[in-house]
Amino acid sequence: MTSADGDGRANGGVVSRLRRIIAEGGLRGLASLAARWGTKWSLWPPHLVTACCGVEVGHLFGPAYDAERYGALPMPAARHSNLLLIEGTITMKMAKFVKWVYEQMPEPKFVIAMGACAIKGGVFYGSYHMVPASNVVPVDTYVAGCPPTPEALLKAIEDVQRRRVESL
Amino acid sequence: MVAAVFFPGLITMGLYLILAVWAERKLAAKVQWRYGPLYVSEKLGGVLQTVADLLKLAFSELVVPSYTNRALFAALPAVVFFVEALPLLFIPGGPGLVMIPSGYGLLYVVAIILISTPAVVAMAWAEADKFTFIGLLRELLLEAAYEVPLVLSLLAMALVYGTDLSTYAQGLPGIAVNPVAFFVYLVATAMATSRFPFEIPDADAEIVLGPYTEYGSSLFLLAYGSNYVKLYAMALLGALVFLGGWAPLAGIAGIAVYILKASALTAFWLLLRAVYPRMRIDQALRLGWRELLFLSAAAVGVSALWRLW
Amino acid sequence: MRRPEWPFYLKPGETFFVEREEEIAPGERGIVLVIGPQHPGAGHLRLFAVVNGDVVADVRPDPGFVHRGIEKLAEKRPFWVLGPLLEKASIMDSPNIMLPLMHALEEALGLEPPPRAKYLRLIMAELTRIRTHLYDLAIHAIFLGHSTPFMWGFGLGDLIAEVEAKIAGARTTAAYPIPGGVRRDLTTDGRQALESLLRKLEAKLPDFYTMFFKNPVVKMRLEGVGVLDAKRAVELGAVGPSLRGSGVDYDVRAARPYDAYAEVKPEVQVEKAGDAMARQLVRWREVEESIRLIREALRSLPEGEIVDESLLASAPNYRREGIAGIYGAFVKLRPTRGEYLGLVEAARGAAMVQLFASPSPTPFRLRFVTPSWRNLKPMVEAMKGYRIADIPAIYMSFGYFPPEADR
Amino acid sequence: MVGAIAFLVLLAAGLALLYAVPKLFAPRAKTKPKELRFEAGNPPYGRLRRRMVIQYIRYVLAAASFEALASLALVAYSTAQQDLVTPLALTAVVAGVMAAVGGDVWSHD
Repeated sequence: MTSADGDGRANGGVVSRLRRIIAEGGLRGLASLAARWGTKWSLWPPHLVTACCGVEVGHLFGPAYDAERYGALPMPAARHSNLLLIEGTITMKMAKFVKWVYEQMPEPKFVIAMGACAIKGGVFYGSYHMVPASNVVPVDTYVAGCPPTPEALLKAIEDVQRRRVESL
Repeated sequence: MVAAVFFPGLITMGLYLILAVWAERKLAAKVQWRYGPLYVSEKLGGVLQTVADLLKLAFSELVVPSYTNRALFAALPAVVFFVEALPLLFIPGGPGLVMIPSGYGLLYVVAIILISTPAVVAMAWAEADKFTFIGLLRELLLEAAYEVPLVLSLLAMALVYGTDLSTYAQGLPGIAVNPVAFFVYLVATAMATSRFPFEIPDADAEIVLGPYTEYGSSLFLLAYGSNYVKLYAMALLGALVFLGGWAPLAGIAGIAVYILKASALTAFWLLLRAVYPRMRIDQALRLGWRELLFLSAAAVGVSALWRLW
Repeated sequence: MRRPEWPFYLKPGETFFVEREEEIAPGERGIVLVIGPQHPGAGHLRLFAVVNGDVVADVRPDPGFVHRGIEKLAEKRPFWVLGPLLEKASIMDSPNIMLPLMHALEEALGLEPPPRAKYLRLIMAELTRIRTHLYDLAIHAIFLGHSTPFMWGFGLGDLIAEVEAKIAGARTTAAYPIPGGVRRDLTTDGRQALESLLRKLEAKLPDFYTMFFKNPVVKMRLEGVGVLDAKRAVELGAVGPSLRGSGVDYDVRAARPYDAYAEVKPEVQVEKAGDAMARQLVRWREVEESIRLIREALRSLPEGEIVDESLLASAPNYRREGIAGIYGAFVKLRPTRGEYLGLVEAARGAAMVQLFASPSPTPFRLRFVTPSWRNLKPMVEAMKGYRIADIPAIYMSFGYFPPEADR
Repeated sequence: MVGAIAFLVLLAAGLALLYAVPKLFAPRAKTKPKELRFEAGNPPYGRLRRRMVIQYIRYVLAAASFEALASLALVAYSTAQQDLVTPLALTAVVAGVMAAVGGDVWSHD
């Protein structure tokens, strides 16, 4: 199922793995394990729609793709969320608020930049009123596409789970 | 001691919090052609989702903004949680299984339910932002809408059974005696715990999350969890007063029956989310002071007739 | 990890177009609610709402969060790539929102789509009209806190998206119409998928109707809210369902038929009440009407080519290269100097493109008027005098979509 | 009574633990926006004026007076076991007053 379980089996079961973690890192190691597991299955994006990719984000949480299976749940405010989904183009005017919302989110936090526009500009390359996402916030995962399909977004969420959260 | 630790006390309360949030998401998902939380524990249908959310929130940064009264800001969610859990002191979980046995248990429970709203209001006041202020007002106004019908529906039951909660499991269940009071209790509790047509104080499309807007990390856990603690207390109270509590069994089996009845009530309140949008505050107020008020007055009348007959 | 410095947030005051609250709300009464851009009930529009208690006294919109300069960018791009640029205004409605550009370009280039292409355009336009209406209804539902129609709307929208992918090649941004025709033919496969989609929609839509329009709480929330009478709606320049919801019988498809609408005639849906419920009912009836239109168009779909004969003649490799061959032919074409107009009924209302063409591949100037932009002012006017809770209810009853408005 | 005290102490301990966990284990990065109030992604705009919603004040007044009556009915009944008159009379007062003035209360929205 998950790589954590795979490792657990390889090292002789969850119990011995837990024992090893406590022996190595003590309480702090255990806490970090719990935090990583919890964060992995509970990535909550705040409601920050930056452009038209928001349409596919709607489909991502709709019945066909249902990102809630992975524990992702759209949240209204920044204070209780930890995954910033940049939904497409960031305009100059929006960049201030993307930055602001990112700064408001509590640690640890992750960023998925979605769509060709957020990567480099996409079809709007050369426009006077936009910036790539990496100039505004540190991006963890990019998703290509215009707009990316919901499958690609699910993949990106899995990528954040595996690559970023588990290496915290 | 059993009552304090096991049922209706801490362990059952904790399990209820975890399972109710999960069930709410799963039930809504079922109606909405989805799975809901799944992959966190695929074989168990994602039942660990709430645990993951809890750990995530508890291990994320605790932000206490400096523009407000930091001590109050941080302390009030716990106070709200604590106050919402107090009715459990007087609700029996079975014959003799009660933390504070009292002949006036119902009165205490009603009093605590009515004083818990000011705690939420204080919490929203301490946050001091525009959306929480509106959420605070809505919480206050909604309390104004539900409290008189709620008290009257419980008065109707008290007229039949008295105020000692442990006597409610004997004889006919309250729903057979006074279905009107049961209906009023269902609606008033949906208002009190902000279940769906009355999820007005924390309406996310209008005022972000109302009283919970500013809270992150474990403060959000406490603030949001307090709602479900209240739901737990109200479900237990409703199952006891209207559905006969642990009757017809006793002992462990009685507890199981009681929990089943409370879960059925909870499932009803949770399913409202999938069926109704939220009302406007003026509509809820009018509902509370018109239809609900006269229904609850009628319920008192029904009980009086029952007594006289 | 690299933490790039972005200087904007150091000067927070500069994010407001009205610096001081007192300029909007004179005196001591009320508070100014800033709704958006990170607000679950506003999307990427910012509203400065002056609330007097629970009543909205004044609303000032602050659009432009999604302004990407489509019109300016169009001046630097050759005409054959303008379609994908303009469709980003409203991606779930892409065939509709591109059509005015195609009409203007066809006039400038002297092309005429063959009958089959006209019918295919109609089919795709109506299909995405259904999808956009379902999108608006779904978002409206979630703005009222009703998550079930939201999910159902997006679930049905997904079915449509998959059929779009089958017919046109992409879920949302297929850029289906091209100057002088359409990009892909409707195969037997696509036709079967379309027919089974329509059957599925007809089976599921009544559930949606029961859940949303027959729901007593939805009725309480929407009836009598955000009322615009016909005169006011016309004055403020409302278009599309927002206009027809106020009782004005105007639909570009009927008033100025384009493509195949002259043969497959739509019935204009009008509601008298002018409130949020009326606007959504118009949307709902248009969904049903669109299903009928698609059925009718499928029944009378003519055989033949899907791009203009003259294009085919100048692209001898078309049979082998497919649509890429046509693009090779575009390179040789030059528009006639002049001013051209395209006007169509997109899902949210009349969309217009005014093209100032010069004999170079890039347009001299392009003006793009989108329905959401036209609906912004009526929306804001409709909000005044209602409750805070009605702001999202009125907002989405106009189907306001910021990327479409800001272009 | 022991049970009650145990319940309260354990509950308080659990709640305290929830404060301790983020204090001890959570990462911390203080930024300026975190210190300011939430304003839908904006920097704080204008002042927070705490004005009561005057439109619905009548309901608050009704609740303040009638809640006392309803609760009084409950208390009166519980202290005098067989007395049906007081609770019924008080309920009748609540319902009667609302029936008399209700039309006026409900119509002003």
